[in-house]
Amino acid sequence: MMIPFGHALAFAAVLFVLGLTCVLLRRQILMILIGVEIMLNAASLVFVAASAYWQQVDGQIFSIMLMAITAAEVAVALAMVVYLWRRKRTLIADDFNGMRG
Amino acid sequence: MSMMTSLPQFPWLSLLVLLPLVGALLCLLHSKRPADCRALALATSLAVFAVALYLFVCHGQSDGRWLLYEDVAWIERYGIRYVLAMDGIALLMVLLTAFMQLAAVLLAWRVERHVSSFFALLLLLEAGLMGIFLAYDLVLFYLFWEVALIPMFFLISVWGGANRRQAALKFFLYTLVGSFFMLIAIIALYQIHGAQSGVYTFVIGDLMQTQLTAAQEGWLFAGFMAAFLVKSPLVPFHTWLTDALTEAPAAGSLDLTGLLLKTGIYGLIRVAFPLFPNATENFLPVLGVLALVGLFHAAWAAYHQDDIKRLLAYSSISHLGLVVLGLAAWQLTAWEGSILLMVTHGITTGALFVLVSLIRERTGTRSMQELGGLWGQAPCLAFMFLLFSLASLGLPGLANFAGEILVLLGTFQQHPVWAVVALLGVVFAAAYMLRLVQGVLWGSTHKERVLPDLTMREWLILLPMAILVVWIGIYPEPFLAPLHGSVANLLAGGLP
Amino acid sequence: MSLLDLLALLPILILVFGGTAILMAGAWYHEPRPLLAGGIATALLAAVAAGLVQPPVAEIAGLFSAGGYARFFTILWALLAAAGLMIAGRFVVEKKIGAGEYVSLILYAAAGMALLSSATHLLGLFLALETFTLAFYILIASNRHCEMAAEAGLKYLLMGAVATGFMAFGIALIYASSGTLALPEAVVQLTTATGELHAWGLLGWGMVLIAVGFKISLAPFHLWTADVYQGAPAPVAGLLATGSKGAVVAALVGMLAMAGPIWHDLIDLIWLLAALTMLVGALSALNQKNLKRLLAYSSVTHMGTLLVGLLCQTSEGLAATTFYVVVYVVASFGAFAVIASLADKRGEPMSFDQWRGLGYRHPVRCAVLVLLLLSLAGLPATAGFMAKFAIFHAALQSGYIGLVMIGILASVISFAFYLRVSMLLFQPDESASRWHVGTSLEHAVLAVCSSAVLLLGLFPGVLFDLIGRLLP
Amino acid sequence: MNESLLFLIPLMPLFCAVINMLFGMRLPRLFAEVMAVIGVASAFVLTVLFWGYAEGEGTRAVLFTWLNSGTVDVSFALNFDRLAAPMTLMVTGVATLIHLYAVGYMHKEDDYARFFSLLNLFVFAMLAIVLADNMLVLFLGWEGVGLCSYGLIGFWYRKLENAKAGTKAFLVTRVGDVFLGIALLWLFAVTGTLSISEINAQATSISSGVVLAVSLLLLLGACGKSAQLPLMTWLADAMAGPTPVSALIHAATMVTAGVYLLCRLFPLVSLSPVAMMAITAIGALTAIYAATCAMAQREIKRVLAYSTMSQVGYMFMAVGAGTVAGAMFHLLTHAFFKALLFMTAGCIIHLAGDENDIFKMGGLRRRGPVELFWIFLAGAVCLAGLPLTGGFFSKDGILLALFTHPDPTYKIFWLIGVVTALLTAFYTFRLVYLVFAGEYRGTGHPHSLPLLMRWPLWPLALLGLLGGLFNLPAFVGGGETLHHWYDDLAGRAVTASHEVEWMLVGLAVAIAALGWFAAHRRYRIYQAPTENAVTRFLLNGWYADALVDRLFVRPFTAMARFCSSGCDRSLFDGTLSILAKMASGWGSLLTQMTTGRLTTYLSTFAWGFLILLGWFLLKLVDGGGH
Repeated sequence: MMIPFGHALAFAAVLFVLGLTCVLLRRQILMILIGVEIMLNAASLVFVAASAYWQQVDGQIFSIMLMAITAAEVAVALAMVVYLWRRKRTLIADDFNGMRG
Repeated sequence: MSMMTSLPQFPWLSLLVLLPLVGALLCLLHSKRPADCRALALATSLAVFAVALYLFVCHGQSDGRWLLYEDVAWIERYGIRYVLAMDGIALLMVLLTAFMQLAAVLLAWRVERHVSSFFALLLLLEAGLMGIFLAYDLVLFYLFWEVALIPMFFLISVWGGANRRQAALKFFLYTLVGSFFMLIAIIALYQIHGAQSGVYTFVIGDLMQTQLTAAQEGWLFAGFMAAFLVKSPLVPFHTWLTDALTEAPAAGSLDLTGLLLKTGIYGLIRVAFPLFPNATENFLPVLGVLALVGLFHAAWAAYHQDDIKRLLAYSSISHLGLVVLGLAAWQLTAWEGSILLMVTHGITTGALFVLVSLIRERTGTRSMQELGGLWGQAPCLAFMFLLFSLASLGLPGLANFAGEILVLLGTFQQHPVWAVVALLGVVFAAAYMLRLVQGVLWGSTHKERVLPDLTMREWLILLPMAILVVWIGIYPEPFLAPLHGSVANLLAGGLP
Repeated sequence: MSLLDLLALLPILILVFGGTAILMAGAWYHEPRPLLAGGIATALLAAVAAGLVQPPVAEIAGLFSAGGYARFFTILWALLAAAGLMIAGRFVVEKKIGAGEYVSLILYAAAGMALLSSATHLLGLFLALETFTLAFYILIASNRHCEMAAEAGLKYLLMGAVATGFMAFGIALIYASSGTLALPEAVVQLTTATGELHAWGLLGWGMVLIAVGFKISLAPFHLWTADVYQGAPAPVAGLLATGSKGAVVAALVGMLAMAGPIWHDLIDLIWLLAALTMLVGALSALNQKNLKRLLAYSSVTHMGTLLVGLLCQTSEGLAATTFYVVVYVVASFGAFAVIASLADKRGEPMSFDQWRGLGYRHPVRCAVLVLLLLSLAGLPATAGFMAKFAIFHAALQSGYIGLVMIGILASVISFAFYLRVSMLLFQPDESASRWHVGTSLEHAVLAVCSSAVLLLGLFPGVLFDLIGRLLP
Repeated sequence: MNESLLFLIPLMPLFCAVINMLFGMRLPRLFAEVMAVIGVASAFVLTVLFWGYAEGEGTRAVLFTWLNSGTVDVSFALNFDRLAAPMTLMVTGVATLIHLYAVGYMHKEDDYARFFSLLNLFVFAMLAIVLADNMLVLFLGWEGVGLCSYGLIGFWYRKLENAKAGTKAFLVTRVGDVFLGIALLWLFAVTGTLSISEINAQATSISSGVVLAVSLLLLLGACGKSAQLPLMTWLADAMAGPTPVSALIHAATMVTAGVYLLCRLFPLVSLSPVAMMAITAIGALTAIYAATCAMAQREIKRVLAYSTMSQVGYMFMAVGAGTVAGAMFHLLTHAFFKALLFMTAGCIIHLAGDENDIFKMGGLRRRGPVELFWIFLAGAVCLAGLPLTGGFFSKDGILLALFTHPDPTYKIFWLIGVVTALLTAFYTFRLVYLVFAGEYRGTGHPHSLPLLMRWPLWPLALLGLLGGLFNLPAFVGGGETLHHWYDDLAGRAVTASHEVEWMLVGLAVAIAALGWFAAHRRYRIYQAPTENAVTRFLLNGWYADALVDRLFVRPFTAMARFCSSGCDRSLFDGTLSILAKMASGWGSLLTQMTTGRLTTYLSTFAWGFLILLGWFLLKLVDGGGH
């Protein structure tokens, strides 16, 4: 069965907005990162769907690359989370507000 | 123009610009030895003056063509050329610059903080001014126009008075706003001309041939006027000048009033008027009225001042109002008078600023309330002060009168009412100058102060100025002669 | 991917493999200086390679261009990386940063920037962007002794991650609407696409614009800039302010040069962004009391001006933009280099209280800083003027008088804050303390930057001609 | 002889002035004094020697070009003609005597070099006016005398009042100069030349409106220098200067420059009957105004100052009545006797111990040298116009000219002249009585009078008394020498029947006698001065100063304050600082957005996204419309 392209796009859009909402509403660094993951997954979904729609592999390649990038990013991010926790014993994003103005 | 370029000749004009630049660099390199810097600055200024004097002697008469012309391709992508050109007017301004610079260096002799930087900036300023008076490519002109601001900015902001930083910023930003408008106008004119002729160039002489619609011409002209009138300075855009002049160190005030102010008017003569003849014609009545407003406003404001330096700053504005009025009359005699008045105003007001700084050095104050009775304590100083004050208020037989009367004679033939109103300003000038003299020279002497009279160095600064003031007052012919051809040419709207 | 492709990719390969080699070496060999020297040598070698080796192909794997334009920026970023390493020497040694990691990350970042500048494919663009972004995540927080560095790292990381999300989703939408990721086509297709697809595509471009806006800190996505520059060590901040932004702009220039004037639908938006960015950056810098933050906001203004150049879409505009990028990179990096060269055990001089009167303690470097700031401001006779001149010229030619006026307003405000700093440096203050005298490498970098600023100001023709020939 | 040598006449004083200015204080005092006297005396001798040049059409000499631009071509040129020559002779002659007097007067003053160089400079400037060939050289002298007057009034600058009086004199006369300047510009615009003789030659071809306007402007210019209404307020205050200055500048020479100017341009001025009438009216009003003021003054020099004003008014009337010869005649005799009066007044003040107030004098006849009283009296009878004195003949000539003027309106002016003559006689003898009669009322100790202050009085006394011989009217058997000397320059020939002339003489004698009699009645025996509104009104010169203050000075200073504080400080700088504050306000608002909190930063993405979507929808709606 072929899911209509429009549906896939709509679903991905909803997913993206959900991810963005998560990023915006949560204060926890980890939750924000999870939100970003959801946004990236939404993008992946579009790539895959579009790939099917255009009958090309480009989109799928991109989505694989995206996964790799995501993994690298998460690795760095988690290292950062650990480092921050050691320094400050908090993971609330807004607690890191030593610089402003 | 072309026949001048075909002859390879010694680049005198570049020398005028480069000599001070080299001097400035050498000064910076000798920052550990202040005495050397002084000598270096003096030597450089002397050399520049010698060159200027040589050119003046060689080219004392002008038939309106370029006396010297240097033209080298510079930035080819935009058709920007390195064009330096000198006619009689530029010659006079160059001579004035070189002369005032000598005085400024001598005046700055006793600067104690960061001597090398001070002299380097002073020389850089001279280079910038020379460039403004000589450049004949708009981008080059703009470059020098802005470059001259920086040394003045630092002279004010580092060596200035109590309120120096604010004054320096105000000075810089104010003039900057004006010149940005000019930049836009320059670029726009360049594009219009390029689109019309296919030749992209910034050389003023070529741009003069651009065909502009009335609206275009008006807007472009306005852009240039914004720069030149702020610099001139036109009321109500003059408050930067009073602050800057008041706060600047002595040598800075001297250069600012004697030279930097003149660049605005020079810009009108060299750039704005020739490029936009029709807009100029329409604008002249407005310009004349603005000049009169400035003349009176500044004279009135001068009368109210207590700080003698500020008073002189206002007097400068007032005088320049008369200069602009002469230009607005668009008449040969008036123009020659205006240009002569620029020169003489530079010398007289410059000398007054020198004297104010000497008085300040001796008494520690510039307030008229605290001064007075100087005549009894330092008669030579006081005599000089009186002499230049009288010159400044336009006493016949001294320099300013020669310029003023020519302006008035010329203006009256075109616009009698302007001339009559401007003449009333003469009383105003007398009112504030006499108030100044009365506040400084007359009255009872302060016994507790010990005021040494003029030293050798100070004589060296003032005496040449005094001699010039008298000389131009009774025999201005050598300074008028180079102008005849050039002014006639400009008024006719022709290429030199 | 053939051998010829690899030859064309040689500079990048030098950077990447050199970086990896140094990373490996760093694991066993802890003496930082040789590692740094190796890094500098690698970067210079890459620059030389990019300059001398004529690439046999025009395009590498359909992802990256190998044209003169790409090579030009490869050289620039490689040199920038070398300079970044030169001024980082004392930082790495004194803060006991792992030299191997630091050097390799810088080299990776340079590789990423070089790739980004030569991207001809959205995938290449995305990958290159992520490459140096990831490197910067780490570099920014590399100073473990500094609270602010960690905070800056976090801020850049989270913002960057979200921007990546936008970028990815935007590209996905573009792909969905146009069916291609290759660059000119992805744009060209958009004009022919109709109805819903057209809309999705435009939305995609808009989201890419948001991500790009974050990277080059366009208002209103600029808020992180000041915090991150302040927290990041000056050698890193220097690269971040110049390379990471310059590379993105270079990519945009390349994209536009190839795609031609087809961004009509987005023009209003970009116009607004440019105007907003110029003004917000200039106004925000006005009250700053911290030099690094001030430089951050100044970079915001400059990005706005660059956007004006991009908006013109004419070859005049693109050449101007490219010139502007180079000039901005030199001047801005030089300013950070001055900060880095003054840094000592106490850290970097940042707040205005620390800078006050410093001109009398370190006259030469402060004079250089003033010169660089004036170039950033756009004073004639410095390169900054010619850059602004070129942009204004292009913008006027394209009829963007309003933007030019706003640009002038921003310039005036910029002059105000640059001059305030200049005055501050030479304000007599006996309590001004002495900072580090700087190493000869740092001085060399400063000498190069300042002379470049002056030479490009007086003789910009050389660079203009070069750019004119290189623009794709 | 080369006619360029004529330049030696003005240049000798200039040369000596410059020498004194530069080296006066470094060389012995005697040198400065000798220099000063030589400068003037040599000019006098040269004038006598060169007298022949003035005859006929006069002699024009050009030194070098001053200003040359476009149509303007002005040289330093002088014109030694029949009008200039007597004036030159008078100026140099009187100046020589006054210089000698000044050497004695200033013998205790330390700052002598400044004094003498200014005095010499003044003579130069005055000669420039007298000898000027063109309007610009005249203007040079015109301003030059103003400057010297300024410097000398405020000579004792340590007292600020003196300096202020000098400033006032300079400013008020400069107001007049403006009108002269306008006239100059206008004449140049109409005639294309600044040469006085050419202007006079072209006068008939100038349209009558312009002639009227220019003449009125010239009149106002003359008013400034000559202290005529309405620009007369400075002269009384100018008495703050040393007495020789008052004698030379503010009695004999400078204040008559206005009259001379009108005579110089008489061919032009006389073309406009209205202007002539205005000149007469100004002269008449000033004459009677000043005479009334003089009646109530307490300071001896102020009495003389007001009388000078009044007498110059007569000269104006003469010009207005069309008789240049009459005006010049009175100018000359007045110069002699008024200089004499001032110099004697200086002696009197010395004797009274630096006391100026005539009510604190009295009995000075016996306190000083005997001859002093007689000399002063000689001056006084000239001023009062007692018969056979120089003043009598010159004043009578003017009254005759007014009376015989074809326009009946001039009879009114004649009447004013007669009344003024009465007042003049009264206040003159009031002065004589108060100073010399009765007992000494003051407290001052007399200073000794140096010889040099005494003997220059004699020649002047003789000249004053016998001045009538210069232009003795025909009906008393005189040759009207001056009138014939001027010949075509003399203006209207005053002709009247002998009956009328005798009648007028009789009237004049009666009036003088009446004035004397009144003064005799009132002041022969000292009475304390009465203080009432009228005397205060007259003492303060009809409150003219207060009026000027209200009308001009206060609005001027208010405007100055407005321009400086109101406009520049508040409006312009205020606007600027508002702009600056706005910018920095926006700046801090924007930096407040940089809260340092990540959530804020992240939300910008959302905002950006929303804006994007919104713009996008708008675009769609817009696109749907197509």
